[in-house]
Amino acid sequence: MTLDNKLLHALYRDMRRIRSLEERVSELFVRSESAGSMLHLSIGEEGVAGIVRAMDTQDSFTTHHRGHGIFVARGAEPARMLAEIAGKADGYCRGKGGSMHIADMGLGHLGANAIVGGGIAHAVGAALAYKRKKQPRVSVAFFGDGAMQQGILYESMNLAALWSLPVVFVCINNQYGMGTRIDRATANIAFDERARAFGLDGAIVDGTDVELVHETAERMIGNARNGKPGFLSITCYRFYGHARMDKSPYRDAEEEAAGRARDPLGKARARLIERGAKAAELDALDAEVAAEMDAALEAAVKSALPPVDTMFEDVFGPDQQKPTPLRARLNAMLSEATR
Amino acid sequence: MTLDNKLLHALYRDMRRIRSLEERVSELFVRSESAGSMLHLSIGEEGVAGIVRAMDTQDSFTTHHRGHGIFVARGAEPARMLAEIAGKADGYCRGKGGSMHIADMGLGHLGANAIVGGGIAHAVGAALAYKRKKQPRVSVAFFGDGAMQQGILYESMNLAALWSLPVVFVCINNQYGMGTRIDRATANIAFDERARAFGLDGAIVDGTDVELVHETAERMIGNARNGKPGFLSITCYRFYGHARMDKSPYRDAEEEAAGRARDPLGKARARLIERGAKAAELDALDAEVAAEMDAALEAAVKSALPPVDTMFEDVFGPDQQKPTPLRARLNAMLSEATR
Amino acid sequence: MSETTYREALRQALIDAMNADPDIVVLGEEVGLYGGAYGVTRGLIDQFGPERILDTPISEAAIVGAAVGAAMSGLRPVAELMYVDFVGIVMDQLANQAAKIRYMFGGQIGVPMVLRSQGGTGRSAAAQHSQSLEAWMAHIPGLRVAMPATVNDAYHLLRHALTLPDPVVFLEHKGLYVQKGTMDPAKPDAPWGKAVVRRGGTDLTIVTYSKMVLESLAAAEQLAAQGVSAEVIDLRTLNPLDDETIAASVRRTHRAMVVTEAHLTGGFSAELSARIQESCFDHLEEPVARVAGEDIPIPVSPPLERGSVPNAQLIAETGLWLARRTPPAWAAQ
Amino acid sequence: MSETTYREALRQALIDAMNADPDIVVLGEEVGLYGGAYGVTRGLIDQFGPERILDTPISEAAIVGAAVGAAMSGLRPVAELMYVDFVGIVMDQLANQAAKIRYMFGGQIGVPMVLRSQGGTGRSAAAQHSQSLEAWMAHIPGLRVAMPATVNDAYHLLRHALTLPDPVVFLEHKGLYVQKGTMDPAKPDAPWGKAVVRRGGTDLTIVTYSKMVLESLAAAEQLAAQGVSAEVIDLRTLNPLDDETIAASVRRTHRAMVVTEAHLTGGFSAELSARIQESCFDHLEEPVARVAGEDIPIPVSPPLERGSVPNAQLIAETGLWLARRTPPAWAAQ
Ligand SMILES: Cc1ncc(C[n+]2csc(CCOP(=O)(O)OP(=O)(O)O)c2C)c(N)n1
Ligand SMILES: Cc1ncc(C[n+]2csc(CCOP(=O)(O)OP(=O)(O)O)c2C)c(N)n1
Ligand SMILES: [Mg+2]
Ligand SMILES: [Mg+2]
Repeated sequence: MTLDNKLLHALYRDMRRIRSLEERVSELFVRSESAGSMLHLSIGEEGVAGIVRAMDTQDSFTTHHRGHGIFVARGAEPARMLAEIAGKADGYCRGKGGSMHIADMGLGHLGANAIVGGGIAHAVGAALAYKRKKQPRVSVAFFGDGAMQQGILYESMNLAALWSLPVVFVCINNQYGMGTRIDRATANIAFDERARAFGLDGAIVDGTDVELVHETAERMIGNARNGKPGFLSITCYRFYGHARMDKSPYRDAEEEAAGRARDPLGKARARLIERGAKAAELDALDAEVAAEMDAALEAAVKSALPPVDTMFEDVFGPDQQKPTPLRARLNAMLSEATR
Repeated sequence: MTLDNKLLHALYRDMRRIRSLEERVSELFVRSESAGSMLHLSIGEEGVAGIVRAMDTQDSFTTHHRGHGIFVARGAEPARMLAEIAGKADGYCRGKGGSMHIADMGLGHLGANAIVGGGIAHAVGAALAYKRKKQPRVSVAFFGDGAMQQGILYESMNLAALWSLPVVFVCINNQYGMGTRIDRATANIAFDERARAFGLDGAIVDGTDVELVHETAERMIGNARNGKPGFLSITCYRFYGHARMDKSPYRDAEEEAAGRARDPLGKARARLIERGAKAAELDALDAEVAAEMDAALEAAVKSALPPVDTMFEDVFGPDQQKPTPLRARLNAMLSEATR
Repeated sequence: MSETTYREALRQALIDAMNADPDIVVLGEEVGLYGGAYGVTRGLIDQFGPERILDTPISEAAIVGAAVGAAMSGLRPVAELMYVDFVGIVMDQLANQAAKIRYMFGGQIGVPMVLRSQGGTGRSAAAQHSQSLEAWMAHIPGLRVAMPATVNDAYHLLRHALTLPDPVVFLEHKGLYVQKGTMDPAKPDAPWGKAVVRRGGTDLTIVTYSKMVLESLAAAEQLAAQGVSAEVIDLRTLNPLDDETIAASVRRTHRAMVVTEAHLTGGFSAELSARIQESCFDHLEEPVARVAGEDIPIPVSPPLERGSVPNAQLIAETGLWLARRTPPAWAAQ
Repeated sequence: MSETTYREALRQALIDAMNADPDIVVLGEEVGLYGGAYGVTRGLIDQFGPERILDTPISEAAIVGAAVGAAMSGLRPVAELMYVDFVGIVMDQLANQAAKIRYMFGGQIGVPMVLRSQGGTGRSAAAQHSQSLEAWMAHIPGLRVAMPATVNDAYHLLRHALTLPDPVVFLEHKGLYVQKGTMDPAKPDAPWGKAVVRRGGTDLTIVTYSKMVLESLAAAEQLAAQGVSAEVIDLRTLNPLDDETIAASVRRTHRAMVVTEAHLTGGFSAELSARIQESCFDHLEEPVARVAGEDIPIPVSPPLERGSVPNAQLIAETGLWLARRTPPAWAAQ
């Protein structure tokens, strides 16, 4: 395989793993094994793999509530992800955070966030730390188009440009914030203009062309490493509803059909075949990924729920005073023994 | 007098009244008659008069903490302003708000605000009301360059552009936010680019040229009235310290001298004389204004302090349940009479 | 008079209020086309049009700020904050602006607006989508705070809030939307600001609000079976707060328990406990007990989430103990 | 050991901490060139340079958000919020992010940062620059809250806060900066989390913190002159909260008063009152009295501003009454 075939092949694999994982997340819900229904699938946004592969291992990132795909591309263990989404003890966060709060310091995942725009400034702060410690690291803030209307994004861009921080702001523009199409949320969707107005590099690329995404991200992450922060928006389409319960009644079938036709995975596959890859070999890859994800799903389902008393752990650091459980308070007040 | 001489003459008078009032605010403090020392003088920013004269009587506005000048230009009664700044009963807010919270619904002053950026969205909301009620009114949000780094400004601009609201955002760029010169607060001071990126008209003009300010403001307010909101930044210089206690040690004498040379009032006076006005007649005007402001100052000093019990009024609307004073609570608990 | 749900009662209140007052507008994220994240505004955009039902971008600070300005300019906005957990983004506009404008401006003008939001646990929505933050708002002079527990209150408290001259924070509970009950548009359970005794009792007074009213009533049922007669008071509004009804009850029962879903420390349960001992000190047989949420962020895992907030059983166990019948299994020996 | 001011003690704590820990950085508005709105960071930029003392734009949400991210990445940021009144802009970053990250992420990482701010009345700074909002922070699990009253505590509590693995909200009082006192860098008044009895007494316990400690001590002096021996407890930190010291005292004096500058309703005074009656019910001769700020926004006019918060005279009058000596002139007849 030529070098860029190798790359595209790797990216295809990443994207397939994302979609395959998200399908299992959906299944987890259908089997009522998920912790709640606030599950946001990144199907249609697999192009993020191009950005993640452009990051170095020591780089870090924060994500929004729709961050499963990004973390899968980064190398997450599907079983631990699904266990967390199921609220199990084996999950990345011991079942305390769930789908919207997956994090893993080992892989530089500074955390998914359930507050739109909530994690953006954290990446800026991480970049500040890298600069201060003279580490050649970059932090990437991933967020959706909805966060483009949150003020903290502009405060963060301004700080990044003012301080020349190694940070890249990545907007995953899937055209929707819940039921609101982007053109109903803003008068000017040329988001790159905003970034430039704040002194950043800015670019908008087709998020379904994972090679283009990768190439642009490599340039921007490289510039960021040299103190020139940037903003990248990748244009894609949210294939399904906002969360597991949403059937998207606010958009029509034609639009959805057209949107789903803009498929990063399909496009990559077609390209690989054009470049001589065999359909059979790709099918084999898909099957292998499916088997991996099926195993992860079963492992998550089998994983135990956390003991209820663990809820009092992790509020404060180790060896710090813990919160007093309510029953202990009532005992101190009402029990003849302790009163 | 030719028409534009008439206009410039009127603007000169407005600007003289602003400066003259601010000098009395300073005197109020020196005589320790002011309520506190958080007094922000708009000397050097008198060019705002050009914007205020471009507003119609039914238009409204909000200001930042440095709003005295704007309100004077709008036709405020100096005695009531100074009384408020002194925390007196005759003040615009009965001595409850003070310098940073002067408001007057009669003149469309929706309020000064002590939170940087705090009043900007209020103007957007007023504009929303005018549009909904089909009233041909415009609301103007005045704020300082420091507010250009507050996220709520961009959320507000986005709403205004998205909904085509009759609002104009006015940045009084006096180069400083307390001790921070604007180039230490942002990487790109071309603020008009930000406005355009959010879908607004944007302009930056020399704030010391009051005629230019007026002409630009007239155009923008006119466009806003027709549903095309805008952003106008007027460039000027903060002649004195941030508040009454600040001696500006963070900037050098040369810079200050150069900044104070950029005097909107002096420039207007020179222009009037060029155009044939007599120095004597302008001196007479100045003296008349000085006398007016001296009288206002004495009136404010003579005005009574509000009775302490008025502090329990105005928390909620008339005929609504009032807060219970602490002494009444203690009485209910401890007095044999009521217990 | 009709059987309906808490959600529908809220929806009907908005419809009736908007028909009665043309100055009412609704603005917030997903309130229009989507019909509201929890369906409260479903269909309103078809009925009242996009000029009165405004879908907004995800800009909470500007949404509330714009509502404040609109309220000062002749409209009566109902701003919807999708989750009360997001109030941290708007506390400046709420507590420094909406709440203080009338006062700072010497009474010249008020800010007649309603901020609707919802809170509470029950959906495994995790730490940033499950909180009960009423204590923040109830601490700020100038804000009214309503927290309906019943279908009829959902209707009447919202209708009344939409007639007040001041800002009202109207907090719903995500676990109550599907709750069924009777709504009588002609007859509120009580006037605004008055608490309602949802169940009479003689041995113990339980003071609560919002969803914990249901848990407390279920607990009172269990207590009755064990010979303890518990009175359950639903506050309905935290501001105004009906001290009289609480004091009158505790002076009869001589025992008081306060129940909230919110974290115990610094929660409104503390204010209620403090006021009860202030007004009823000579009448109390036992200290005022607080049964409240644990002092921990809300965990996502269902058993942990459930364990972090009070339920009928815990309330009943505590009540039985407070009434000096059997101590619970978890009592220290 | 030296005589200095509260402001200088805070400044010295920052200097000593920064010399001891190279990962500490200070960021905020005017903390560098200007030296801090209240002078606490004066000269630090010359000593530590602009890499460690960062002047920021007026972007509170991003400042705190960046501090959170930096704290997760190896730094120990001290973010300064010029007035606690602005916390409404950063409550999301503080309460939903900084406070919950360790928990939501299952203990993987903490957020070792300090948010310094100042509050309180005394400068005619009006409703948006004079508040005491500690109740908001003290209600949130995951946040520590320190409120020093003395010069030595200003130094030691800040030093200790800068060694903790969790976010600490460090609240100063604008009226204390010029306060003089003795600072002994070698000797804290007590360990972190322990309250200090500032004055011993036998008839009455006054529980308070921050500037109200001074007013309470002055009141205790007046009370002594009238034969009432008041014990004054300075909490120093609201989280951790030292219940033991409070309970031990009240069990001796049988009378308790809680004093705060913050508004009474929903203030931390409620939590203290509730806990005292929970732990000392059988020992109380009188209900726990709260002397707190009025439930009104802070007015700018000096006499009104003064009248809106407690002072030594009001505390003494209430203490005298609570001790069942003479009722005050304003007592209902
Ligand atoms: C501050 C805040 N406001 C609102 C919400 C509710 N909410 C969750 S996701 C979402 C839409 C976000 O859209 P976008 O940023 O485009 O992300 P996407 O869901 O499309 O991936 C909204 C409004 C939230 N979680 N946080
Ligand atoms: C939200 C907020 N942050 C900080 C402050 C403190 N502060 C008051 S004025 C000011 C500088 C504002 O600069 P600018 O907006 O340029 O207005 P100017 O004072 O120059 O007129 C600051 C930081 C505040 N009042 N509100
Ligand atoms: Mg989107
Ligand atoms: Mg300025």
